[in-house]
Amino acid sequence: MRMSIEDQKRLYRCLYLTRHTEEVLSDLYREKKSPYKPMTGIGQEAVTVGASFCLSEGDFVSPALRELGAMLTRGMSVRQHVLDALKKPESMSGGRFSAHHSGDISKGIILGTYIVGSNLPVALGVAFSLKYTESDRVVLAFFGDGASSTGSFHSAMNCSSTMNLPLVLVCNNNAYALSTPLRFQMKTPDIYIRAAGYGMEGVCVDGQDVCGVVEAVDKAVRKARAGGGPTLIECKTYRFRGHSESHDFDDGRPAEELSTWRAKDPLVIYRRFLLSGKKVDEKALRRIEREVEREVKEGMEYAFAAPELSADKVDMYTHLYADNGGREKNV
Amino acid sequence: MRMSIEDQKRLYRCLYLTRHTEEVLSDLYREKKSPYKPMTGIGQEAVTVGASFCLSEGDFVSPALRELGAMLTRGMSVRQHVLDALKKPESMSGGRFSAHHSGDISKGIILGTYIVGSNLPVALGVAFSLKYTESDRVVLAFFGDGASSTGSFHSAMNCSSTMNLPLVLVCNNNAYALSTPLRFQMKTPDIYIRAAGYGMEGVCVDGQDVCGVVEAVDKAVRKARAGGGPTLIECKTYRFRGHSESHDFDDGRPAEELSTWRAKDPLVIYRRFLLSGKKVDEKALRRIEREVEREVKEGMEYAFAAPELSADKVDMYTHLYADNGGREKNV
Amino acid sequence: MKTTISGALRLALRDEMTRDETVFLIGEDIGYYGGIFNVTKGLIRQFGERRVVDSPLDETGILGIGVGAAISGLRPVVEIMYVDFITTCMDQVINNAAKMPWLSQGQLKMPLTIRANFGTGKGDGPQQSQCVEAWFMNVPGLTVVEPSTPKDAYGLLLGSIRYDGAVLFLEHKLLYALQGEMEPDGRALPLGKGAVRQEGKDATLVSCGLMLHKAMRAAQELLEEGISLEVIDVRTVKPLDLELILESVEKTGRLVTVEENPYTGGWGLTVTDAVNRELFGKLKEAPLRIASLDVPVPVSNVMEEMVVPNVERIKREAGRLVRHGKGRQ
Amino acid sequence: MKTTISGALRLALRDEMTRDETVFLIGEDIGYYGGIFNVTKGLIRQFGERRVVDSPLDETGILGIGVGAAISGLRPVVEIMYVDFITTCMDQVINNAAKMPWLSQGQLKMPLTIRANFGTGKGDGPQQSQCVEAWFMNVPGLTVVEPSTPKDAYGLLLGSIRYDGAVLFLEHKLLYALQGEMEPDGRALPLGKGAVRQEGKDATLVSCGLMLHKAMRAAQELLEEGISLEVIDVRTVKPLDLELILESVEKTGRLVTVEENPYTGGWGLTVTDAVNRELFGKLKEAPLRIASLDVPVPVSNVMEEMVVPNVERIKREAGRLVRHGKGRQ
Ligand SMILES: Cc1ncc(C[n+]2csc(CCOP(=O)(O)OP(=O)(O)O)c2C)c(N)n1
Ligand SMILES: Cc1ncc(C[n+]2csc(CCOP(=O)(O)OP(=O)(O)O)c2C)c(N)n1
Ligand SMILES: [Mg+2]
Ligand SMILES: [Mg+2]
Repeated sequence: MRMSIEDQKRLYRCLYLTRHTEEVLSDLYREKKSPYKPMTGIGQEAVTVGASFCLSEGDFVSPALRELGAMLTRGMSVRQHVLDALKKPESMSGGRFSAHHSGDISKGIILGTYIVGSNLPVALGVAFSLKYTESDRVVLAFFGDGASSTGSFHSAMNCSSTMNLPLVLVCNNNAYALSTPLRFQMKTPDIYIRAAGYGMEGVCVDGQDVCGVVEAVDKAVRKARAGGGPTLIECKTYRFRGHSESHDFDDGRPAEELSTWRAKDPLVIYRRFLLSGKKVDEKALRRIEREVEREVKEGMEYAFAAPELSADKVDMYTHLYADNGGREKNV
Repeated sequence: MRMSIEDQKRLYRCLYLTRHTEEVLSDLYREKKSPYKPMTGIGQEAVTVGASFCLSEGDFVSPALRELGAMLTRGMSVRQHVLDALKKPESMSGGRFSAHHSGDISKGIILGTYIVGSNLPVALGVAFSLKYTESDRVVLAFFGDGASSTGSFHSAMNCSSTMNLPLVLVCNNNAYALSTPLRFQMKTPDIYIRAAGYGMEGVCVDGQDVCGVVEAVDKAVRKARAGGGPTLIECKTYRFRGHSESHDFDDGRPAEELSTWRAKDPLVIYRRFLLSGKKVDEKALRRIEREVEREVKEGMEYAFAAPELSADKVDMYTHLYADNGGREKNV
Repeated sequence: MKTTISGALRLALRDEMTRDETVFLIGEDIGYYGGIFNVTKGLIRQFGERRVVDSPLDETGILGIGVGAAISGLRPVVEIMYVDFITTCMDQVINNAAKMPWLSQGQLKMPLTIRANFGTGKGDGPQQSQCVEAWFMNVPGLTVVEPSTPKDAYGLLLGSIRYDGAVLFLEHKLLYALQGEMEPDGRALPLGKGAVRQEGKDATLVSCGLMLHKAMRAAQELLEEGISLEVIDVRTVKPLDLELILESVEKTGRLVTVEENPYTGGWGLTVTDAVNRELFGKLKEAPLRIASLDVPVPVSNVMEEMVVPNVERIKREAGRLVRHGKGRQ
Repeated sequence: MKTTISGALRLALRDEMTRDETVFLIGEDIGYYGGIFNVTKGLIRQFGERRVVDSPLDETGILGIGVGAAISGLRPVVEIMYVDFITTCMDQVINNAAKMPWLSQGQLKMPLTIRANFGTGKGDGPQQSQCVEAWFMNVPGLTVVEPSTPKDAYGLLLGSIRYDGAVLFLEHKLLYALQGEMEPDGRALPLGKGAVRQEGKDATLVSCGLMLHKAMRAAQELLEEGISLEVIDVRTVKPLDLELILESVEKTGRLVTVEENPYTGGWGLTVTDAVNRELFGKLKEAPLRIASLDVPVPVSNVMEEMVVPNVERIKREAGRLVRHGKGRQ
């Protein structure tokens, strides 16, 4: 993908928006000012944001569990995310579902699931729809190294390859599933090598380098759009925080490991890259950051001030059944 | 494996025993003289028998759905198989379970399941036990090309490789899952190539050549025994009959395909090989065949004559719960 | 016209696929082979590989495609060959198909029909003969349908495909060949409505599927002995048409449920519970449940016959309930 | 000594692993991390990686290892992190673990314990808060255990590990921190036996797990209003100790079941059915079921609180049943 300066700034904006939103929400949680416990993708933004950045209007993204970056990049507002996080009546699900797995199909964001890996067969099905309707749209599905052990992953790989569906599978291999290091999860630390077994192309990129991620995903997206079928892209990355904000930062991870990776902060790397190109200066980036900070602040303010769910206004049964005809009881 | 002449004759015996038993049972079914509807492995005996032949006392085998050859090679008697087939009170399960999936743990045959692929995680668990108890025994698990699409296959591959378990996974890729040809099942027709993605060794052999099967499986068994972990062995083969004896021979398969493969009859091939070695002559093979035919005949006679299940003698509840204490009702 | 249940199902699929381009079929061996019980026979010739998809042997993949396609504008009819195999994709059924519309406040629709054959009678044993409705009774969001006649099979399948929520559509394998009158008129039957199959006054028999036919036979034979049973076919096991049942039991004063799944935890419990609660003090006898024994389905036909309720047993127990009270002794 | 339920579970695992070399643990994050609710904390230091196995994120693999190890001489205790995830390995549970001993006429034993946390109260929403006992009521061969005190947690876990069949051992996530007296004396409690937690004469409350504690509180508060409730903790949801329950209801004449799963299809049905059948004509009121609303578990605490029975609701409905009949209106 040839990115214009505007594109590059927009990409930086998405990265910073994601980082800043998650940091603010985490701080609030740690300071006990917010009940919302984030499971952040801090450290992994180049993957989440970079990959989503390659999509166009009408495409779909299927987030795994720490893909706020994908949601924001696809146009979900910070306000909406915080409304979801705070389980407000204005949230996407009206208090029914978690912000981590929130979806908005009008923006091409497919509702997620707590069940690790289980979003992949669903993404597969959306990709099936796209081929069925002869659309040139694509689906981008995220999953972690942990998810690669599930049967759901296997299904999505094999069916999408066999049926030649427009699906791009992006693995953020952050070296851990909760506390479990790769050595307990798989024999080799590489996941992209699984692709060959399904007759699929497998690609491995540095997940801290957003340019590399964009390049690889963009290529796969184009291929899928052109009817070339699915691609598996593994991004080597790392989460800088604990599994969730209520977990310790390390969860038993070696301190050196963490510090080595922290030195590869995707935002710092991209920022440096932009500045080195001389087309964007420090001031411009500061301006973006200031703007983002304002947007986040406003989103937070709105969402925190928004009315809480009150028991007397809860609508418990609508949409449980399509017609809902008298099924409140003994359904 | 260096096979003595005796071994070779024993191997031929197993092959012929399997073939003959299945043919007789199929004929009886088609002539409506037997209620048992076989799902034969006719055409695939080199895989089923050859692989099982590599095991020693104390090893385990986990059959898929058409692995009579494995059961017989492991020492299950024809008589027992026909008792199982006819659901007699003397059957292994006393009428509870099918002969296709019958097990006898005393002979290292693990009870199977109707659920395709589902025997693989169980075999994985038995292999886990063997490593846990520091045994040098191994587990050989069979599955078909169809089963390779299941999450169960993925689990067995990934866990056995990660945990370095003594498991040998033998795929009889007979090009069809029921009626479904490989092109609807997977992108590439090869399954052994999946192994690399799990950091496992993958091997592909001609499944009509029992010597090649034995060589490959024997090597994998030795490796597993020595603590070298699992191997995936794909055997290219073909079933000469329909999915079951109530299905048409072809199930829509192209006639030329069938005849090409029929020309590669594993028994004919091995017979020819034995004779060409000059150490075994036609007479010796005829003697084996005669013996086998007698054994099969006796087994059939015994089993057909054995008493039928009668309702008043059925023991419905034992072993459903370990102690069975008063749980006949409302359990 | 006269046709079988499998014929009626095929007509429903054909008619709805003709009418609605978004309807497609996916499953194992449903295309060129025509499905293990021939329900989809010939449809691939008519509609092509795009709309009749032979899938890999992977129920999770099949269900995933169903769920994903349903939320993105199609109306998938997925086939699980034998319902027992649904155990390999339960996550998609329970956690996604049943919940996504509710979780998204209706932003996502789930016009997904999961067809599967089920049931005893073929000697297929414990992993290919199960009767599983009861596993899903406690899963809000799912609808479970079970036709017992060609006419219902046609109308309920249309109703299921047109319904915007997830439906588990269960077809008893012994009923596929059952003949009956029906008109392929493109009319759907509403889900959740039972039907009185026979009027009577001494007791109400509530059943569905194959058991419904056994119950009918028992009722006919008991009639000759002077016992008049009202027989209700629930048609939809979840949600049950409790209104219809209560009305009937209010009249007859006695209830017998006849189900094919094991006794403990069977769906009949939902019926007896409602009846006991709503008609407390008005019942002539304690409701009686007739169900399979609490064991897996044995492969032996001798044993299977002992496990599953048969006409004799229904007759004996229902007859005893009316004559002497206390059906089971 | 005084300890929590999670402490008691840990003691049971420690004691049984010490006593019996064939007992091992496998699950996600149970080793170095100590389990999502710390139940296995420290055990890997004591017993090593051989006996406390951190598995890949793959419930099918975990269960497969459990089933395979159980039939080949070991006594696996496998952990499914949240019971909701059991939907991804239901085939192993239903078709293999529950059936293999019966299918093999006892040649194979299944000393398999499947531990999992479950339940509402943490705001974890519809795929991480489910209460799933009812899905398994209709699966012959399985045993489902649910402790509500540290003493029971210890004894029942020992009982489950020593039992030669498959046990689904469900631990309510809100109860892990519950304190109580217990002695790690190596004594197992028998499965299938309930306990009277409080004697009373006006009605029998039947419950388990977290709901048992709510039922107890409601009973205590009602006592001050002059209503005396007998409270039974079933401890094993399958099989239910119907004998104990019937005995109690025979005395009190009224029954209330309190369960956490959705109303329709809940396990309480098995209790009301048995009581209605066995005590027909002897009951003062129709049995009353109190359960969660028939919706998935919402993530919002406001909504969750509305969905799940609370002390207030139990008090109100049980009180009304005793005072005026007809608990639910
Ligand atoms: C099927 C299933 N098993 C276990 C869990 C519990 N769990 C939630 S997140 C997680 C780790 C996921 O690891 P990975 O896929 O690598 O994603 P990451 O958290 O590293 O982004 C686990 C074990 C779950 N939600 N679903
Ligand atoms: C999970 C599951 N899905 C579908 C079936 C129905 N079925 C039984 S055998 C079979 C084909 C199996 O193909 P393969 O694994 O290649 O074995 P083969 O019959 O060729 O030996 C199918 C689809 C099943 N038993 N289990
Ligand atoms: Mg990870
Ligand atoms: Mg095959």
